[in-house]
Amino acid sequence: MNGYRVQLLARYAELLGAEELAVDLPTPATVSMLTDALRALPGGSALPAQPVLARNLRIAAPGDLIEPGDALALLPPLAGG
Amino acid sequence: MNGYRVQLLARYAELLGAEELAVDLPTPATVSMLTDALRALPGGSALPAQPVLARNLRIAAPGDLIEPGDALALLPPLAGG
Amino acid sequence: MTSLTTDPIDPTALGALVIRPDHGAVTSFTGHVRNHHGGRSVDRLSYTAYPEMAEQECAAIAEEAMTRWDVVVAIRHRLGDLVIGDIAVAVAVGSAHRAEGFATCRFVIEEVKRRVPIWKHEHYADGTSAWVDPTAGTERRESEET
Amino acid sequence: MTSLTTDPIDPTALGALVIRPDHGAVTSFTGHVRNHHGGRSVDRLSYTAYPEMAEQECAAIAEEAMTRWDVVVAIRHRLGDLVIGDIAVAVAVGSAHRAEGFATCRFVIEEVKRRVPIWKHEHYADGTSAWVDPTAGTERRESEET
Repeated sequence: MNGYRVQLLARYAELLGAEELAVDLPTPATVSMLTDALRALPGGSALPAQPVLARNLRIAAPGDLIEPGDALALLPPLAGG
Repeated sequence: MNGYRVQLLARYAELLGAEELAVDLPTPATVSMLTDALRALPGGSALPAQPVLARNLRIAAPGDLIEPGDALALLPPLAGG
Repeated sequence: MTSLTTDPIDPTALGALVIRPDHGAVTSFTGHVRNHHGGRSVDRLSYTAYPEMAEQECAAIAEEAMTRWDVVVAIRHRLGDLVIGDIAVAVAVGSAHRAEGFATCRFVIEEVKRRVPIWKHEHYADGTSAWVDPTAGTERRESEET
Repeated sequence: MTSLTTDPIDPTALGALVIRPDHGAVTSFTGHVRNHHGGRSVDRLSYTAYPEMAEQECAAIAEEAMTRWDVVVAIRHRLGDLVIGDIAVAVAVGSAHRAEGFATCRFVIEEVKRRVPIWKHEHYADGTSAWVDPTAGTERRESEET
Protein backbone atom coordinates (compact mmCIF):
# COMPACT_ATOMS: atom_id res chain seq x y z
CA MET A 1 0.00 0.00 0.00
CA ASN A 2 1.10 3.55 -0.72
CA GLY A 3 -0.35 6.95 0.28
CA TYR A 4 -1.51 9.44 -2.33
CA ARG A 5 -2.50 13.06 -1.80
CA VAL A 6 -5.24 14.41 -4.06
CA GLN A 7 -6.38 18.00 -4.44
CA LEU A 8 -10.13 18.50 -4.89
CA LEU A 9 -11.15 21.52 -6.90
CA ALA A 10 -14.24 23.71 -6.92
CA ARG A 11 -17.48 21.70 -6.63
CA TYR A 12 -15.64 18.47 -5.85
CA ALA A 13 -14.11 20.07 -2.75
CA GLU A 14 -17.64 20.87 -1.61
CA LEU A 15 -18.93 17.37 -2.38
CA LEU A 16 -16.18 15.67 -0.40
CA GLY A 17 -15.86 18.35 2.26
CA ALA A 18 -12.11 18.80 1.80
CA GLU A 19 -9.67 20.58 -0.47
CA GLU A 20 -7.13 17.80 -0.15
CA LEU A 21 -7.41 14.12 0.84
CA ALA A 22 -4.96 11.32 1.51
CA VAL A 23 -5.85 7.92 0.02
CA ASP A 24 -4.09 4.58 0.49
CA LEU A 25 -3.95 2.29 -2.55
CA PRO A 26 -2.26 -1.02 -3.43
CA THR A 27 0.80 -0.85 -5.67
CA PRO A 28 0.82 -0.37 -8.63
CA ALA A 29 -2.09 2.04 -8.56
CA THR A 30 -4.01 3.48 -11.49
CA VAL A 31 -6.04 6.65 -11.95
CA SER A 32 -9.29 4.69 -11.88
CA MET A 33 -8.32 2.94 -8.63
CA LEU A 34 -7.86 6.37 -7.07
CA THR A 35 -11.09 7.82 -8.43
CA ASP A 36 -13.01 4.71 -7.39
CA ALA A 37 -11.61 5.13 -3.88
CA LEU A 38 -12.72 8.77 -3.86
CA ARG A 39 -16.22 7.80 -5.05
CA ALA A 40 -16.47 5.40 -2.09
CA LEU A 41 -15.89 8.23 0.41
CA PRO A 42 -18.78 10.15 2.07
CA GLY A 43 -20.15 12.54 -0.60
CA GLY A 44 -18.16 10.76 -3.28
CA SER A 45 -21.15 9.03 -4.82
CA ALA A 46 -22.08 12.34 -6.51
CA LEU A 47 -18.86 12.19 -8.52
CA PRO A 48 -19.12 10.98 -12.14
CA ALA A 49 -18.15 7.36 -12.85
CA GLN A 50 -14.83 8.54 -14.30
CA PRO A 51 -14.04 11.99 -12.96
CA VAL A 52 -11.17 13.84 -14.62
CA LEU A 53 -7.87 13.54 -12.80
CA ALA A 54 -4.83 15.66 -13.51
CA ARG A 55 -1.50 13.99 -12.85
CA ASN A 56 1.45 16.37 -12.68
CA LEU A 57 -0.63 19.11 -14.32
CA ARG A 58 -1.79 16.95 -17.25
CA ILE A 59 -5.09 15.16 -17.77
CA ALA A 60 -4.55 11.45 -17.13
CA ALA A 61 -6.41 8.48 -18.63
CA PRO A 62 -8.24 6.06 -16.29
CA GLY A 63 -5.65 3.31 -16.88
CA ASP A 64 -2.59 5.53 -16.29
CA LEU A 65 -0.37 4.58 -13.39
CA ILE A 66 0.11 7.03 -10.53
CA GLU A 67 2.97 7.25 -8.10
CA PRO A 68 3.29 8.57 -4.56
CA GLY A 69 4.57 12.13 -4.84
CA ASP A 70 2.62 12.82 -8.05
CA ALA A 71 0.67 16.08 -8.05
CA LEU A 72 -2.88 14.71 -8.28
CA ALA A 73 -6.00 16.83 -8.66
CA LEU A 74 -9.63 15.98 -9.33
CA LEU A 75 -11.17 18.43 -11.82
CA PRO A 76 -14.89 19.16 -12.28
CA PRO A 77 -16.06 20.07 -15.81
CA LEU A 78 -14.17 23.26 -16.74
CA ALA A 79 -16.13 26.51 -16.80
CA GLY A 80 -13.56 29.24 -17.33
CA GLY A 81 -13.77 32.15 -19.74
CA MET B 1 -23.30 78.55 -66.83
CA ASN B 2 -23.36 77.85 -63.11
CA GLY B 3 -20.71 77.97 -60.40
CA TYR B 4 -19.75 74.84 -58.42
CA ARG B 5 -17.56 74.65 -55.36
CA VAL B 6 -15.43 71.50 -54.98
CA GLN B 7 -13.40 70.39 -51.98
CA LEU B 8 -10.07 68.74 -52.76
CA LEU B 9 -8.86 66.21 -50.23
CA ALA B 10 -5.43 64.96 -49.20
CA ARG B 11 -3.10 64.44 -52.18
CA TYR B 12 -5.51 66.10 -54.60
CA ALA B 13 -5.33 69.34 -52.60
CA GLU B 14 -1.57 69.23 -53.03
CA LEU B 15 -1.79 68.47 -56.76
CA LEU B 16 -4.09 71.38 -57.46
CA GLY B 17 -2.65 73.69 -54.81
CA ALA B 18 -6.01 74.40 -53.17
CA GLU B 19 -8.36 72.83 -50.66
CA GLU B 20 -11.39 74.23 -52.43
CA LEU B 21 -11.98 75.49 -55.98
CA ALA B 22 -14.82 77.20 -57.82
CA VAL B 23 -15.58 75.89 -61.32
CA ASP B 24 -18.04 77.26 -63.90
CA LEU B 25 -19.89 74.68 -66.00
CA PRO B 26 -22.72 74.77 -68.55
CA THR B 27 -26.15 73.59 -67.33
CA PRO B 28 -27.00 70.72 -66.89
CA ALA B 29 -23.62 69.60 -65.56
CA THR B 30 -22.44 66.07 -64.83
CA VAL B 31 -19.80 64.66 -62.55
CA SER B 32 -17.48 63.92 -65.47
CA MET B 33 -17.83 67.47 -66.81
CA LEU B 34 -16.64 68.70 -63.42
CA THR B 35 -13.76 66.25 -63.13
CA ASP B 36 -12.69 67.00 -66.73
CA ALA B 37 -12.62 70.71 -65.88
CA LEU B 38 -10.48 69.96 -62.81
CA ARG B 39 -8.08 67.87 -64.89
CA ALA B 40 -7.62 70.84 -67.24
CA LEU B 41 -6.42 73.07 -64.38
CA PRO B 42 -2.71 73.52 -63.54
CA GLY B 43 -1.62 70.32 -61.73
CA GLY B 44 -4.85 68.57 -62.72
CA SER B 45 -3.24 66.36 -65.34
CA ALA B 46 -1.93 64.13 -62.54
CA LEU B 47 -5.52 63.24 -61.59
CA PRO B 48 -6.85 59.88 -62.80
CA ALA B 49 -9.10 59.90 -65.88
CA GLN B 50 -12.15 59.46 -63.68
CA PRO B 51 -11.33 60.58 -60.16
CA VAL B 52 -13.86 59.72 -57.46
CA LEU B 53 -16.27 62.52 -56.67
CA ALA B 54 -18.53 62.57 -53.63
CA ARG B 55 -21.81 64.44 -54.12
CA ASN B 56 -23.61 65.27 -50.89
CA LEU B 57 -21.43 62.76 -48.99
CA ARG B 58 -22.07 59.87 -51.39
CA ILE B 59 -19.87 58.54 -54.17
CA ALA B 60 -21.32 59.72 -57.50
CA ALA B 61 -21.11 58.05 -60.92
CA PRO B 62 -19.47 59.94 -63.82
CA GLY B 63 -22.83 60.50 -65.53
CA ASP B 64 -24.67 61.77 -62.43
CA LEU B 65 -25.99 65.32 -62.60
CA ILE B 66 -24.66 67.89 -60.14
CA GLU B 67 -26.34 71.08 -58.99
CA PRO B 68 -25.02 74.36 -57.64
CA GLY B 69 -25.12 74.11 -53.85
CA ASP B 70 -24.24 70.40 -53.85
CA ALA B 71 -21.49 69.42 -51.42
CA LEU B 72 -18.84 68.22 -53.90
CA ALA B 73 -15.51 66.65 -52.94
CA LEU B 74 -12.77 64.98 -54.95
CA LEU B 75 -11.46 61.89 -53.14
CA PRO B 76 -8.07 60.19 -53.67
CA PRO B 77 -7.92 56.40 -53.18
CA LEU B 78 -8.89 55.78 -49.53
CA ALA B 79 -6.16 54.77 -47.11
CA GLY B 80 -7.78 54.79 -43.69
CA GLY B 81 -7.44 52.16 -41.00
CA MET C 1 4.15 35.83 -17.86
CA THR C 2 1.37 35.23 -15.36
CA SER C 3 -2.11 34.73 -16.78
CA LEU C 4 -4.13 34.49 -13.56
CA THR C 5 -4.94 37.63 -11.62
CA THR C 6 -7.28 38.78 -8.89
CA ASP C 7 -6.99 42.40 -10.07
CA PRO C 8 -9.30 44.00 -12.64
CA ILE C 9 -8.12 43.34 -16.20
CA ASP C 10 -7.22 46.38 -18.33
CA PRO C 11 -7.54 45.64 -22.08
CA THR C 12 -5.49 48.70 -23.04
CA ALA C 13 -2.56 47.53 -20.92
CA LEU C 14 -2.90 43.98 -22.26
CA GLY C 15 -2.91 45.25 -25.86
CA ALA C 16 0.25 47.26 -25.16
CA LEU C 17 2.02 44.01 -24.20
CA VAL C 18 1.52 42.43 -27.62
CA ILE C 19 2.25 45.35 -29.95
CA ARG C 20 5.61 45.32 -31.73
CA PRO C 21 6.94 48.20 -33.86
CA ASP C 22 6.61 46.07 -36.99
CA HIS C 23 3.08 44.88 -36.17
CA GLY C 24 0.04 46.83 -37.23
CA ALA C 25 -2.84 44.91 -35.69
CA VAL C 26 -4.10 44.00 -32.24
CA THR C 27 -7.15 41.75 -32.07
CA SER C 28 -8.73 41.30 -28.65
CA PHE C 29 -11.50 39.41 -26.95
CA THR C 30 -12.86 40.05 -23.47
CA GLY C 31 -15.45 37.89 -21.72
CA HIS C 32 -17.63 39.78 -19.27
CA VAL C 33 -19.89 38.70 -16.41
CA ARG C 34 -23.48 38.67 -17.63
CA ASN C 35 -26.62 39.34 -15.63
CA HIS C 36 -28.25 36.06 -16.60
CA HIS C 37 -27.37 32.42 -17.16
CA GLY C 38 -29.55 29.43 -17.89
CA GLY C 39 -32.66 31.56 -17.50
CA ARG C 40 -31.66 32.74 -14.02
CA SER C 41 -30.78 36.24 -12.92
CA VAL C 42 -27.13 36.47 -11.86
CA ASP C 43 -25.96 39.00 -9.24
CA ARG C 44 -22.29 38.16 -9.08
CA LEU C 45 -19.97 35.20 -9.40
CA SER C 46 -16.62 33.96 -8.31
CA TYR C 47 -13.93 32.17 -10.29
CA THR C 48 -11.60 29.62 -8.81
CA ALA C 49 -8.71 27.82 -10.52
CA TYR C 50 -6.27 24.98 -10.21
CA PRO C 51 -3.58 27.65 -10.44
CA GLU C 52 -0.43 25.71 -11.35
CA MET C 53 -2.17 23.85 -14.15
CA ALA C 54 -4.14 26.90 -15.33
CA GLU C 55 -0.94 28.93 -15.69
CA GLN C 56 0.72 26.06 -17.52
CA GLU C 57 -2.23 25.64 -19.92
CA CYS C 58 -2.42 29.37 -20.68
CA ALA C 59 1.30 29.42 -21.41
CA ALA C 60 0.94 26.33 -23.62
CA ILE C 61 -1.96 27.84 -25.57
CA ALA C 62 -0.05 31.06 -26.18
CA GLU C 63 3.01 29.06 -27.23
CA GLU C 64 0.97 26.93 -29.63
CA ALA C 65 -0.58 30.03 -31.20
CA MET C 66 2.81 31.70 -31.59
CA THR C 67 4.18 28.55 -33.26
CA ARG C 68 1.25 28.39 -35.67
CA TRP C 69 1.08 32.09 -36.56
CA ASP C 70 3.55 35.00 -36.53
CA VAL C 71 1.85 36.66 -33.57
CA VAL C 72 2.34 37.78 -29.99
CA VAL C 73 -0.31 36.52 -27.55
CA ALA C 74 -1.30 37.61 -24.05
CA ILE C 75 -3.94 35.87 -21.92
CA ARG C 76 -5.47 37.01 -18.63
CA HIS C 77 -8.09 35.28 -16.51
CA ARG C 78 -9.44 36.89 -13.38
CA LEU C 79 -10.10 34.90 -10.21
CA GLY C 80 -12.17 35.75 -7.15
CA ASP C 81 -15.39 37.74 -6.84
CA LEU C 82 -16.70 39.56 -9.91
CA VAL C 83 -19.81 41.64 -10.54
CA ILE C 84 -21.91 42.15 -13.70
CA GLY C 85 -19.87 43.69 -16.51
CA ASP C 86 -16.47 42.82 -15.04
CA ILE C 87 -13.95 41.29 -17.41
CA ALA C 88 -13.41 37.63 -16.52
CA VAL C 89 -11.06 36.72 -19.36
CA ALA C 90 -9.06 38.68 -21.92
CA VAL C 91 -7.03 37.66 -24.95
CA ALA C 92 -4.89 40.08 -26.95
CA VAL C 93 -3.07 39.17 -30.16
CA GLY C 94 -0.53 41.36 -31.90
CA SER C 95 0.10 40.57 -35.57
CA ALA C 96 1.33 42.06 -38.80
CA HIS C 97 -1.97 41.39 -40.56
CA ARG C 98 -5.51 41.33 -39.33
CA ALA C 99 -6.50 37.97 -40.82
CA GLU C 100 -4.06 36.09 -38.62
CA GLY C 101 -4.97 38.30 -35.67
CA PHE C 102 -8.62 37.29 -35.88
CA ALA C 103 -7.78 33.61 -36.45
CA THR C 104 -5.39 33.51 -33.50
CA CYS C 105 -7.67 35.38 -31.12
CA ARG C 106 -10.55 33.01 -31.84
CA PHE C 107 -8.29 29.96 -31.46
CA VAL C 108 -6.93 31.17 -28.13
CA ILE C 109 -10.28 31.95 -26.51
CA GLU C 110 -11.68 28.59 -27.66
CA GLU C 111 -8.68 26.79 -26.20
CA VAL C 112 -8.86 28.74 -22.94
CA LYS C 113 -12.48 27.70 -22.50
CA ARG C 114 -11.70 24.12 -23.45
CA ARG C 115 -8.47 23.47 -21.54
CA VAL C 116 -7.82 25.87 -18.68
CA PRO C 117 -8.91 24.48 -15.27
CA ILE C 118 -11.08 27.30 -13.98
CA TRP C 119 -14.54 27.10 -12.42
CA LYS C 120 -17.36 29.55 -11.96
CA HIS C 121 -19.64 29.77 -8.95
CA GLU C 122 -22.73 31.85 -9.69
CA HIS C 123 -24.78 33.73 -7.13
CA TYR C 124 -28.36 34.34 -8.24
CA ALA C 125 -30.78 37.14 -7.50
CA ASP C 126 -32.94 34.73 -5.47
CA GLY C 127 -30.12 34.15 -2.98
CA THR C 128 -29.15 30.69 -4.24
CA SER C 129 -25.85 29.79 -5.87
CA ALA C 130 -24.44 27.03 -8.06
CA TRP C 131 -21.27 25.84 -9.75
CA VAL C 132 -21.59 26.21 -13.51
CA ASP C 133 -21.36 22.91 -15.37
CA PRO C 134 -21.15 23.42 -19.14
CA THR C 135 -21.56 19.67 -19.67
CA ALA C 136 -25.02 19.69 -18.08
CA GLY C 137 -27.66 20.51 -20.69
CA THR C 138 -26.14 20.99 -24.11
CA GLU C 139 -28.96 23.14 -25.42
CA ARG C 140 -28.69 25.63 -22.65
CA ARG C 141 -24.99 25.82 -23.16
CA GLU C 142 -25.19 26.55 -26.85
CA SER C 143 -27.71 29.29 -26.41
CA GLU C 144 -26.13 30.85 -23.36
CA GLU C 145 -22.41 30.71 -23.59
CA THR C 146 -20.54 33.74 -24.88
CA MET D 1 -21.58 59.19 -31.54
CA THR D 2 -18.47 60.74 -33.10
CA SER D 3 -16.00 58.36 -34.71
CA LEU D 4 -13.23 60.79 -35.63
CA THR D 5 -10.88 62.06 -32.96
CA THR D 6 -7.53 63.78 -32.68
CA ASP D 7 -7.04 62.39 -29.16
CA PRO D 8 -5.32 59.06 -28.38
CA ILE D 9 -7.76 56.15 -28.58
CA ASP D 10 -8.30 54.13 -25.39
CA PRO D 11 -9.49 50.56 -26.14
CA THR D 12 -10.66 50.00 -22.56
CA ALA D 13 -12.93 53.04 -22.74
CA LEU D 14 -14.20 52.02 -26.18
CA GLY D 15 -14.99 48.51 -24.94
CA ALA D 16 -16.92 49.97 -22.02
CA LEU D 17 -19.20 51.75 -24.51
CA VAL D 18 -20.39 48.51 -26.12
CA ILE D 19 -20.87 46.26 -23.10
CA ARG D 20 -24.46 45.65 -22.00
CA PRO D 21 -25.45 43.78 -18.79
CA ASP D 22 -26.87 40.93 -20.89
CA HIS D 23 -23.83 40.72 -23.18
CA GLY D 24 -20.85 38.58 -22.32
CA ALA D 25 -18.41 39.30 -25.13
CA VAL D 26 -16.43 42.25 -26.44
CA THR D 27 -14.38 41.67 -29.58
CA SER D 28 -11.98 44.44 -30.57
CA PHE D 29 -9.55 45.35 -33.28
CA THR D 30 -6.99 48.14 -33.17
CA GLY D 31 -4.79 49.19 -36.07
CA HIS D 32 -1.43 50.63 -35.06
CA VAL D 33 1.18 52.71 -36.86
CA ARG D 34 3.96 50.43 -38.06
CA ASN D 35 7.63 51.25 -38.49
CA HIS D 36 7.71 50.15 -42.12
CA HIS D 37 5.59 50.27 -45.25
CA GLY D 38 6.34 49.18 -48.80
CA GLY D 39 9.89 48.37 -47.81
CA ARG D 40 10.52 51.85 -46.40
CA SER D 41 11.23 52.80 -42.82
CA VAL D 42 8.42 54.93 -41.40
CA ASP D 43 9.05 57.51 -38.63
CA ARG D 44 5.56 58.91 -38.21
CA LEU D 45 2.46 59.65 -40.23
CA SER D 46 -0.55 61.87 -40.30
CA TYR D 47 -4.16 61.02 -41.09
CA THR D 48 -6.55 63.43 -42.74
CA ALA D 49 -10.25 62.90 -43.48
CA TYR D 50 -13.21 64.26 -45.34
CA PRO D 51 -14.83 64.60 -41.93
CA GLU D 52 -18.54 64.95 -42.71
CA MET D 53 -18.52 61.94 -45.01
CA ALA D 54 -16.19 59.89 -42.79
CA GLU D 55 -18.52 60.36 -39.81
CA GLN D 56 -21.50 59.43 -41.95
CA GLU D 57 -19.80 56.30 -43.30
CA CYS D 58 -18.71 55.14 -39.82
CA ALA D 59 -22.25 55.63 -38.54
CA ALA D 60 -23.64 53.74 -41.56
CA ILE D 61 -21.22 50.83 -41.08
CA ALA D 62 -22.11 50.53 -37.38
CA GLU D 63 -25.80 50.71 -38.24
CA GLU D 64 -25.46 48.01 -40.92
CA ALA D 65 -23.63 45.73 -38.47
CA MET D 66 -26.24 46.26 -35.78
CA THR D 67 -29.01 45.45 -38.27
CA ARG D 68 -27.26 42.26 -39.36
CA TRP D 69 -26.22 40.99 -35.92
CA ASP D 70 -27.48 41.53 -32.36
CA VAL D 71 -24.48 43.60 -31.40
CA VAL D 72 -23.37 47.02 -30.20
CA VAL D 73 -20.62 48.62 -32.31
CA ALA D 74 -18.23 51.50 -31.64
CA ILE D 75 -15.72 52.84 -34.19
CA ARG D 76 -12.92 55.35 -33.65
CA HIS D 77 -10.42 56.69 -36.18
CA ARG D 78 -7.69 59.06 -35.13
CA LEU D 79 -6.68 62.05 -37.27
CA GLY D 80 -3.55 64.20 -37.17
CA ASP D 81 0.02 63.24 -36.35
CA LEU D 82 0.77 59.76 -35.02
CA VAL D 83 3.98 57.96 -34.10
CA ILE D 84 4.96 54.27 -34.29
CA GLY D 85 2.70 52.12 -32.12
CA ASP D 86 -0.11 54.68 -31.85
CA ILE D 87 -3.61 53.38 -32.43
CA ALA D 88 -4.96 54.75 -35.72
CA VAL D 89 -8.28 52.91 -35.77
CA ALA D 90 -10.28 50.93 -33.23
CA VAL D 91 -13.42 48.81 -33.48
CA ALA D 92 -15.22 47.37 -30.46
CA VAL D 93 -18.18 45.01 -30.69
CA GLY D 94 -20.33 43.96 -27.75
CA SER D 95 -22.34 40.78 -28.27
CA ALA D 96 -24.05 37.97 -26.42
CA HIS D 97 -21.89 35.34 -28.12
CA ARG D 98 -18.35 35.39 -29.35
CA ALA D 99 -19.03 34.01 -32.85
CA GLU D 100 -21.07 37.04 -33.83
CA GLY D 101 -18.60 39.31 -32.07
CA PHE D 102 -15.73 38.07 -34.23
CA ALA D 103 -17.83 38.16 -37.42
CA THR D 104 -19.01 41.70 -36.76
CA CYS D 105 -15.61 43.04 -35.77
CA ARG D 106 -14.04 41.70 -38.95
CA PHE D 107 -16.90 43.07 -41.10
CA VAL D 108 -16.60 46.52 -39.52
CA ILE D 109 -12.84 46.91 -39.92
CA GLU D 110 -13.04 45.73 -43.55
CA GLU D 111 -15.79 48.22 -44.28
CA VAL D 112 -13.94 51.05 -42.53
CA LYS D 113 -10.90 50.43 -44.71
CA ARG D 114 -13.05 50.14 -47.84
CA ARG D 115 -15.50 53.02 -47.39
CA VAL D 116 -14.37 55.69 -44.94
CA PRO D 117 -12.71 58.70 -46.66
CA ILE D 118 -9.46 58.95 -44.72
CA TRP D 119 -5.93 59.35 -46.06
CA LYS D 120 -2.49 58.64 -44.69
CA HIS D 121 0.62 60.74 -45.26
CA GLU D 122 3.77 58.84 -44.32
CA HIS D 123 7.03 60.41 -43.23
CA TYR D 124 10.03 58.17 -43.85
CA ALA D 125 13.32 57.82 -42.01
CA ASP D 126 15.16 59.30 -45.02
CA GLY D 127 13.29 62.60 -44.65
CA THR D 128 10.91 62.08 -47.58
CA SER D 129 7.16 61.67 -47.32
CA ALA D 130 4.30 60.35 -49.45
CA TRP D 131 0.56 59.88 -49.51
CA VAL D 132 -0.30 56.20 -49.24
CA ASP D 133 -2.18 54.86 -52.27
CA PRO D 134 -3.44 51.32 -51.68
CA THR D 135 -4.46 51.09 -55.36
CA ALA D 136 -0.85 51.50 -56.49
CA GLY D 137 0.86 48.11 -56.56
CA THR D 138 -1.52 45.34 -55.59
CA GLU D 139 1.19 42.94 -54.50
CA ARG D 140 2.72 45.34 -52.04
CA ARG D 141 -0.72 46.05 -50.63
CA GLU D 142 -1.55 42.42 -49.98
CA SER D 143 1.72 41.73 -48.27
CA GLU D 144 1.89 44.94 -46.27
CA GLU D 145 -1.53 45.96 -45.17
CA THR D 146 -2.68 45.04 -41.66
